[in-house]
Amino acid sequence: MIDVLYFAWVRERIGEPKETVETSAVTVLDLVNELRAREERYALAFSDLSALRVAVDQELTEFDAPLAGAREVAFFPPMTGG
Amino acid sequence: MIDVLYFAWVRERIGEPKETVETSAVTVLDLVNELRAREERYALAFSDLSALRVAVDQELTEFDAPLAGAREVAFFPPMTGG
Amino acid sequence: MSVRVQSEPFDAGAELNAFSMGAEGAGAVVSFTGIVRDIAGGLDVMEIEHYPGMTEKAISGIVAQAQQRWDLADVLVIHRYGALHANDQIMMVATASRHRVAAFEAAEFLMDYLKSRAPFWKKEHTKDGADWVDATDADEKALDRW
Amino acid sequence: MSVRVQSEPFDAGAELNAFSMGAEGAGAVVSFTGIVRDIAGGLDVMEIEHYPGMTEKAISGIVAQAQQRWDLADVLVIHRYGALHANDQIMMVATASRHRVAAFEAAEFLMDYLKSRAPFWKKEHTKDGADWVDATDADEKALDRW
Repeated sequence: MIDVLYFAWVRERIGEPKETVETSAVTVLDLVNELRAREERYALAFSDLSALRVAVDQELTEFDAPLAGAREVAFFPPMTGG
Repeated sequence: MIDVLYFAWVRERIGEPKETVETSAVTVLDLVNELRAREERYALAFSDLSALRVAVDQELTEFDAPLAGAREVAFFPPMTGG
Repeated sequence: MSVRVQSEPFDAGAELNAFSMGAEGAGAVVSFTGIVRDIAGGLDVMEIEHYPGMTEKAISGIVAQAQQRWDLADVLVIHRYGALHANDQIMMVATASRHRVAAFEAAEFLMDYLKSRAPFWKKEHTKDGADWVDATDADEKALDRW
Repeated sequence: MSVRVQSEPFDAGAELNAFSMGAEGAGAVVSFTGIVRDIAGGLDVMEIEHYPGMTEKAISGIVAQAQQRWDLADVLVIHRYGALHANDQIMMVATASRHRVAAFEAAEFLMDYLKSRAPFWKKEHTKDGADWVDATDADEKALDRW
């Protein structure tokens, strides 16, 4: 069980800000592939990973990062703060 | 006739902030040499020109600058503003 | 160090004065204020989304990096989220140091990292619709110099 | 452009707010405040001498150079002279531009030039006597990057 969060246009494409997912994914990429296989809106949101950023437990990381022990994964576009 | 101004430690060594000088000096350096020849306090203040800066008519310039038409020459150490 | 993420406006001048008063031994205080621009014309709302929980953590991490690199008496970061309008102040950064170079460099470092490493996203609403602001290559490249 | 040379104190926060309000179309405002430091300990008075008449002219010339190099919505320079004490604010610079890089660079340029090209001289008075502050090689070298 892991909380998956979406922000900005990723949130809009998925259609919700947060969901809890039952998964045995080993890496972030495994989780992405599971989500992609679910429904068209996921496939669309995750169609170009180079346009996405990921945080595991609120730390920026890469798509090959392990998910072992993680409670929260967030997907979002490149940040535009400041 | 030209106004000669002194600032900071140059003023203190000369002993006055301003004087009017009768001179036919062609360049700033000519004027400096005339002043040096006057009295010990001038020779002392102008002993090391690399430690001094000069402005002619309120514009920073070099010691070889011409004095033709100038009304005001100022001598001072390197600035320490900010 | 003081990091605030808030929807309310802030008074940059009052913040600057309080920050300067508190930064003991500093000879140099630098501030940066970011203001909403109506670039294309017709900006109705600039919506700023953020990631509650991660935002403060990410900013504090960026500030900690700055404190390791420069000798800073103090650092302040305020960043707003929610609905903003043209000419509203979005955020401010202030740095205090003994020397001006450290204060300037640290403020620029903080801005460069806040731009593309703190979890904020801007959406521009105009009468023609709404668009997420794209991250720029220039902002990403700005990190290379540090 | 606003250049003020004065003996009175100023309120950096109030100045920053007024400056930001007036800088139309700016997305970035950078300020620098210089504060008197008691470096050796025992500073009684920091005396700042200047060259009335030339000072405003020299600062305005430096500001004009900055305006040529960067796209600036506005520039503010305030510099005090006379008798100051530890923790007093000596001077401030503010720049406003559409982009942060221009605002930062212009503020740094102004500071580098004000340090060694505007006719101000500092003298530190302590219980042990009084000494003119020496210009530093670092301040002179700072001009090389522009």
